[in-house]
Amino acid sequence: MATTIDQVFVNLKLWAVGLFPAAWQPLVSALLSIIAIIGVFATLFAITTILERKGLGRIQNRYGPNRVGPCGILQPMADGIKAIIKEDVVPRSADKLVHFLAPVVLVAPVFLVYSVLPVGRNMTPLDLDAGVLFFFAIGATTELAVFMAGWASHNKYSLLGAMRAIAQMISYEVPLLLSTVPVIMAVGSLSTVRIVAAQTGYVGWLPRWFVFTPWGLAGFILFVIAATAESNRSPFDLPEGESEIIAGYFIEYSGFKFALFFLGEYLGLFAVSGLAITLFLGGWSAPLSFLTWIPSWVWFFAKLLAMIGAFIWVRGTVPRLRMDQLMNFAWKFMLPMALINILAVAVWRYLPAGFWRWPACAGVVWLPYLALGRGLAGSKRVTKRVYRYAA
Amino acid sequence: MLGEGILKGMVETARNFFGSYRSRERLVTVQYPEERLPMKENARNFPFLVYDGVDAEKGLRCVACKICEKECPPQCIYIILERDEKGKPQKHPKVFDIDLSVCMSCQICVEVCPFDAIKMDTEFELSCADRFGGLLVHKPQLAKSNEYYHQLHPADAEEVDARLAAEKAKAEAKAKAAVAPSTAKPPSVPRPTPAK
Amino acid sequence: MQWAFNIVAVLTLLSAAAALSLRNLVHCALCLAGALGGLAVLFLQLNAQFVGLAQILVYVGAVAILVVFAILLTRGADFSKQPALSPSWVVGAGVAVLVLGSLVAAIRTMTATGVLPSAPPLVAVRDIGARLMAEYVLPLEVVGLLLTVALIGGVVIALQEKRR
Amino acid sequence: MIPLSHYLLVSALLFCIGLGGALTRRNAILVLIGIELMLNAANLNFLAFWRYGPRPEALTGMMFVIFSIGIAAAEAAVGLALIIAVYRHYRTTEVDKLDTLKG
Repeated sequence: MATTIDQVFVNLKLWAVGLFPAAWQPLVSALLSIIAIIGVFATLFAITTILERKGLGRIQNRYGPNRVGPCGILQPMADGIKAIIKEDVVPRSADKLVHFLAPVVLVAPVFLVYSVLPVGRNMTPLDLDAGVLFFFAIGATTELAVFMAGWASHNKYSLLGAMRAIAQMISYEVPLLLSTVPVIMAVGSLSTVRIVAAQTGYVGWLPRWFVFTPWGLAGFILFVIAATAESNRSPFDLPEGESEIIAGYFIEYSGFKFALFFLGEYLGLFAVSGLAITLFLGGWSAPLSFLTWIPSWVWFFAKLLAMIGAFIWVRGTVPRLRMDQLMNFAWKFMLPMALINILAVAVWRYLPAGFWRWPACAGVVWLPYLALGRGLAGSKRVTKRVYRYAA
Repeated sequence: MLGEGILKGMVETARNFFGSYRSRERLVTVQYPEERLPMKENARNFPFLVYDGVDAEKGLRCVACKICEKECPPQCIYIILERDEKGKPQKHPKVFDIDLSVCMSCQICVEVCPFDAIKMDTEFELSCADRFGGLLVHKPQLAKSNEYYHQLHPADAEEVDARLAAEKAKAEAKAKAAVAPSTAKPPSVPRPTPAK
Repeated sequence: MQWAFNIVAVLTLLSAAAALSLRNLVHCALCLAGALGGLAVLFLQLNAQFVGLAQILVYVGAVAILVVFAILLTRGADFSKQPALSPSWVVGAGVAVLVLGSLVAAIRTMTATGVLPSAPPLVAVRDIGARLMAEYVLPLEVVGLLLTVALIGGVVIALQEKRR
Repeated sequence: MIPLSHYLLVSALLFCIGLGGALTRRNAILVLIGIELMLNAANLNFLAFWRYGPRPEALTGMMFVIFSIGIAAAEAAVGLALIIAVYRHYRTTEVDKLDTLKG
């Protein structure tokens, strides 16, 4: 029974594909996967918008949206209708074609990226040998879309926002990629399916997820920080800092195109969260060995929602960084820590299994962390503020 | 240690999050259309005209002196004096319009009015479907009774009433004195306290 | 497969031609990104999965962005009204056409024309990694050194000069 | 199956587009773009010969392309840095105007 529910979507798809002649089957299979991905993640986007607004509201001791439908749960629909029927304004001096293409170039690759995420047992639309590389390669096109949007709007704020966003994304892509390297080294494969398979076992009833090793925990934290910066979320949301450059690169977008930018941003967040789950949190595997009767896809989406909740929580807590702090953090803390983490996984790999590799590996990560943290704090020169005009 | 402050902050926001579900006092939001905060004593929004008695047209205190029209900084007041058949000016406005989309709620018209005829309203739900005509209000809509004014600003209204009554008494006494000059001085009237 | 190859090849060549013939430099850079992306699809069609994905990651994600930054930093975006072609463009175009002619002639007279591949080779990323670490470890180290030198050199060259 | 000559033709065309662009355009950045395209045309050739060659399991052509991509990245970084430095000095990126030997 448990396996039936676990594999219900796989069997459903097999049955649907079987209805077509053999020549059509690959195409139908691909189309079904695409429809499922778009449907599921677009719905998740709607759920997340309301969760985020409600959650942020409660963090700030407000109610959040509570007018449309019971407790405001129909708010995403109202937002969607509003976005669709709004007038689409294109600036007169904008580069019309590039302005139009930018949201498309932003959203299309993000949907592509989902095809390598294992959302359940046997539920990976595209099992590539180089799955993680595919993820990052396709994800890298986002930068181009951001530039297109910022430049084509012919607005200095949008151009500044785009430049900031690209500088930030390129800077944080380095630690993002490097923090996945330990996992790839430990598994010995770039395939997302194999990475999840390597984490499915249990010790007693505790899972063998990578996040429960010293290098895995460090890698997970580094990955999540870099992912926050990659998807332009607070506290790294400088590209759209309202107080400085209004809305950043999508300032000149309105109506449905603006909604597409919003969608792209959230879909990118889900994608990196999904990859973090795949790499460090055991993908679709259950957290405790006696909970394996719950279907695998339920676990994946539960973990995804938990990650999103954590992102919302961080957004409600941490204030926005300054541009120089952002860059210093990327190059002076994230990059060295990611490199040290690669060293740590090598230590872990070549020490004999047993108690001693735990403190050794933890020490390799922890001591540089303390030193770098002190370095970052020490470089802060706090001087007494001098008022020039106010006596 | 790096990151300690962030963890502390996250604990604080988590406390806010769960606390807002447990105790209602934390929630600062007022659910506006159903639930309203009491208006402040000195709240003001846009001007209106005060009339005494029951008839809005007859009791209007305004004498169309046009001081407010001249003083109004954004010039949102428009007054036409009423004249009878012979062209003799009456102490009454024929037209009194205020363009609320122009008015900036400065209360200068109230300050300069020598007759306490124009006062500030607290009504703020003025939205209307007509973009141009809807916010141009005319005399019938502007005229509000003195009781209404008492409701809005009770303290101010008491003071204004006392002053007006005192002035009226003074004028009557003066008239009486003019009728009978042989009698002694008119009874001393307490000076009205100046408006704040 | 033939039609997919044709579409991708034509699109790649068109955007490559656009990348070198448009007046607006930013359009040129975007077309370059398109051409390189199309080329990556051709690589994928040749069963070179790793190389194709690396091509997208390096070229579309990094080099195209670098070109765009260079264009904006040198104010190439406000293209002037002066001619886009250099005065000796006839010679250049002639050379290009000559090279094309000779290459096409060479391809047409090639004896191995129409060689069909044997079974599509299955290249695991693991094999590439193993090769890089065993046979090709010296070139790998040299490339690493080259990239480091290029990084430092690029920073030093482009650094703002302090003195006047 | 697509014959080898088709890949070679595409590669030749791409190479000549790059060559023509590099030789005829004024702007230094476009010259660099042309050179990048020529490099990529060569990469396509390497991959096509690897795929259609006698011993694809040796991975020779693929290795060459991997190294070529790495070198091209370094070349682009240094080349663009040079263009920016030159622009800062001469206030132009047009190759025809950069004809003085003395800075």
